[in-house]
Amino acid sequence: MQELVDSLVADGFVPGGLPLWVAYLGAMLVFGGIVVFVFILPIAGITTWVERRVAGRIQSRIGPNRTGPAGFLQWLADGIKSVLKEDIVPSAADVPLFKLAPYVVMTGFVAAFVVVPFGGPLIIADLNVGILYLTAVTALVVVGILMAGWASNNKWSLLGGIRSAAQIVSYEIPAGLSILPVVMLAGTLSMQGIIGHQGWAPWTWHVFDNPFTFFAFFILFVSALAEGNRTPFDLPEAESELVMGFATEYSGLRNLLFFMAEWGNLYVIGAVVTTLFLGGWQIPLALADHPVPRIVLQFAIFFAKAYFWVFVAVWLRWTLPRIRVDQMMIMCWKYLVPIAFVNFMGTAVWMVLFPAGVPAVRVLLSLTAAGLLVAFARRVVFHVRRALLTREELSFNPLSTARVMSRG
Amino acid sequence: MSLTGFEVEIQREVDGGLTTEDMTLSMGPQHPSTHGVLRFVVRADGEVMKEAIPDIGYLHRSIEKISEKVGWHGFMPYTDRVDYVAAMFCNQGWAMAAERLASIEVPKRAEYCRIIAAEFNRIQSHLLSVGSMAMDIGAYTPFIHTVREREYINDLIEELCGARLTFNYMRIGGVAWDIPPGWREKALSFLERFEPLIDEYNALISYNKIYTERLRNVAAISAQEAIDYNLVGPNLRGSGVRYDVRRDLPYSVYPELDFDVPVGSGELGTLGDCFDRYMVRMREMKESCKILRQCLAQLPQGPVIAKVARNFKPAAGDCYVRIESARGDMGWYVVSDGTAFPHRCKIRTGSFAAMSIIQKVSRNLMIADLIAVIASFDLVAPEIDR
Amino acid sequence: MSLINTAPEMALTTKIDDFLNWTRKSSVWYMLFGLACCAIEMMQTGGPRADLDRFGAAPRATPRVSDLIIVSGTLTLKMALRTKVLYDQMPDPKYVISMGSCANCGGLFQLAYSVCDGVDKVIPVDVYVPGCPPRPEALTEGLIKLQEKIQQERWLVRKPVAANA
Amino acid sequence: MAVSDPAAVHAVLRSHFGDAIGDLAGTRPDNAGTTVAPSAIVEVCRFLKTETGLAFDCLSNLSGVDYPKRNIIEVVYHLYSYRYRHLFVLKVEAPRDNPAVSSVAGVWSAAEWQEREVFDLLGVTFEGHPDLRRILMPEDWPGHPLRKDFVEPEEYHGISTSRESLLKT
Repeated sequence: MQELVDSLVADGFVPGGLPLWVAYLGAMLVFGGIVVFVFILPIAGITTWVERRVAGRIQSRIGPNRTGPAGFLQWLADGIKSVLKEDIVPSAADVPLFKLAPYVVMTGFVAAFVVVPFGGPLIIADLNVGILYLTAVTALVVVGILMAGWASNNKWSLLGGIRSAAQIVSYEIPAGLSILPVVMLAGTLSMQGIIGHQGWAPWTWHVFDNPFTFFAFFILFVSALAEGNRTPFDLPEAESELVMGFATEYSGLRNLLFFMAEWGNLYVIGAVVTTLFLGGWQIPLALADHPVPRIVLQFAIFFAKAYFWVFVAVWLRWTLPRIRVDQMMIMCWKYLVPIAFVNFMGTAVWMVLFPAGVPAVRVLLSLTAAGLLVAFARRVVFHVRRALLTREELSFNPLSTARVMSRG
Repeated sequence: MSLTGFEVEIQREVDGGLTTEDMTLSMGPQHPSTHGVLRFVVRADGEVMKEAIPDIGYLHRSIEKISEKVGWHGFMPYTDRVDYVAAMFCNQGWAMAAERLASIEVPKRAEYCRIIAAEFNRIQSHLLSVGSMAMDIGAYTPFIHTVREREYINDLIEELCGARLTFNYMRIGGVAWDIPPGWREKALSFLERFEPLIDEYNALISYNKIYTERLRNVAAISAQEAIDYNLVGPNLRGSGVRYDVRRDLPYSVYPELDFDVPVGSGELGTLGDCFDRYMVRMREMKESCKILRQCLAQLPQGPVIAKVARNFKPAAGDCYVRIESARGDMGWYVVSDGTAFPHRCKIRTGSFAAMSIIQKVSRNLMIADLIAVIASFDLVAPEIDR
Repeated sequence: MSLINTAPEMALTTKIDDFLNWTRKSSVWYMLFGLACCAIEMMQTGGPRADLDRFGAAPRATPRVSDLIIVSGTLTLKMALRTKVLYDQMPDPKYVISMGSCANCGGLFQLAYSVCDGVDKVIPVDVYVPGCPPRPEALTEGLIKLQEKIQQERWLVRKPVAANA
Repeated sequence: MAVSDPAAVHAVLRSHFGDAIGDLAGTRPDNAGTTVAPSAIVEVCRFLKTETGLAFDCLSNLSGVDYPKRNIIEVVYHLYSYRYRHLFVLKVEAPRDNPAVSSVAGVWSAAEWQEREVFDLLGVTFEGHPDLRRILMPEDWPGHPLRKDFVEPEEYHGISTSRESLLKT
């Protein structure tokens, strides 16, 4: 970033006499704007489309398919429509807080992208406290949600806000404790540094470094889901219980901001677990010599890894029921926190005992993971084939409109 | 008996410790989980409810009054709307009441047609109940899957009587249409496919850890309590009372059929908790499949409707017909004064009784539990309000 | 917004209108508002066979984010007052589909003492779907009709929609 | 020893309550029963519930019927015993202009809501009921709709209750 501006100044692109800090600020605004509008908003939007299409498939439906190819532009229609809707502020609401809340949530979510390494050099700022910064700004979301819940002056919203506060604050602890092993292994808090400590090959990833990090990875993912208010932890907006929780009274653009943050957060979750545990954007060096294809490839591999976890989150959402608020707390404090702590201590001990790591354990863990994936894939294939078989059997009724309507 | 964490909190408050202000929430009439238009006034202390007071009548369509205006035959379509999820039973209840008052003998084949239609309807109703239960717990997909299966039963019933939801299939003295040719095979092929699906639902949702944790030990109702509040059907059987009108006050051709009456056993928690009520419905679907197979095999030949006067005037008198609807023992108290119009028709329904017990069982539950309780009772709003 | 209905009619403004209408019609979020029998058919319509989600119509729990309220079933007088409140809580532009005979005119329950004969006595209705209850295909047709109606709206240009459209 | 025959049940009641019990009516098991004096209904019900051999532990149905010609409102109790699987019907006749019957909500909890419904729709006052208020109709609804002489109000909160037929010219 700084280098970019410096080189621009050196090349004379920046008018002389302009203070250097203005150039920096301008560059940041431009680059930030590009990231927000070209990457963050579309990624949140497209995730909604993916979610609806995947949900459709899971539920033997089709999902949106009228807007653009396979309904791809659905998110655009939803977004623009929401922006154009009437903006209602309830008369009993605490107006300034009510109006501010979505932006606080949005700030927390967008600020997280500052340290997300999209690939090779593609990072807005490689802070030396990167992962610490990330946990800090994502926790800002809870302030916004609590504000929304309180300011709406609606009891469902309030309950949702309180649930969210309890949930996010609690799950920060297992999440933090699961990040620590990685930080210890890499010896740095910087996102690029953590990725740099891993290689492209699965057995060099942190997740397979030792048995403790293997579990830490899953705890981090579960805690991240809880912080992102995703099923089975979607209590703050539990539709069947709290109508829409903290967002009940929000309409139009403000509601859109909440939901953009939710879906965008999914990508942040995926990016964080990819960075910390799954080797980030690392690719074999032999693949690409020239910087441009290399960066593209790195971006693609990072995006694919991160988006896989977005898909997993979507898939969990449409499979699992929701847990109750006391069970959620029990799960956090009685199970996740102690296990995460054991992982943390265990990793420390492991590092003392085997400073260079144990290659056999790494390979074994990688193979275990591969085995799990294969077993799972076989199950998926089995179910898909059976579903196709029953679909043929189903068309027994000449009166049935099923075949006509499911076309398209 | 030791108190759980939240009960300790409440006890401390009762003892005069830290006092907090209760929150009064109005849940409904438009709320995603109220299954139509019910309303609960919830008095809650944070997440824990002190009390949930039901408020009903948002779907009171004065069906009982209409029965006095439209005549015996004319009331049949209205009975569909008493319980639109299981309309066949209401048809049957009304037809049986009129037949009993006028001492009409129903042809055997008609009785079988009625049972076949009704049992399909029971599967349909239980499917909706099971699915919406899962939806209320937060799993949306099982609901859509049950809706998918309902569509196939809808197809079958549509071919039988021409309607998808409000069937109006039965007539006083029999049924409107005979079973069409080829229908039997379709019904059997559906059953062939549907029975394994019940196990699949069990695998997908019933024994899901989160799901069972949400349902077990929630709102357990003892058998004594259930009888006192006149719970019926799966709600009563969930509490361990082996009572089924089809078996204990047999009507129609049920005595000729062989089926079990599943009851709750408290397999995962307390007897009579939400999970027991849920599982009873799951198992009843299997029993219905069994009944349907027998009916389809034994279906006799003959007419499907007895000769009934167009201007139907049963003798003066009253009768109380009880049938086992999907929501349990449905009572039809019909008074005739010998004219072409019924004098009074009172429909006693399972949901009404289940609704009245909610205030009692909802004490000290959490708000999320209330949703599970409502869903586990399988409430259908018009059946409560009529 | 002073822009509404003030801009002159030009190719550009009509194009913008068309685009905005396209977004509105492609994303008709309906409120989960099941009243009676028709609510079951509404669920079936959202189910796998008819799948309203294909048209971008997703169910929403709160009136604040809904564009469409499908009045599915008998509206009693006790509920009519609530329905009006719900309708008022929805943000503009908002649409109403009256589903089934009861919501259209009282239907079978015109004889009843406690039933409001038609939802149009309480809130304005855009599309009436006949049937008791309407089949999922009928409700889908109703939604498509509503989409056609939305597509003809003019927001920037003051030009009345042709009466026969 | 179960007393399942309606005639036998009636005889037991007669021997206990004497004149408060009317004649045995009804021929089938589902409508065989007797009338009871309004003042005695709670004792009769409690007796039927607790007496060994009768054990009517369930109030299956409680309904009201308006008989304008006889100028009475009849409250009908359909009792059922889960223990012995037998039924019995009790009927209480109350004057039409000011119907009042003692509440059996203390005997069976199921009666509480059913009595509220009868109060709401037919205007029978149940004395001793813990919470007697309207249940189905709104609080401000005029009259009791299931009475035969009920007249539908012209409008409710500004919503007219009739609709012009399009078929009329």
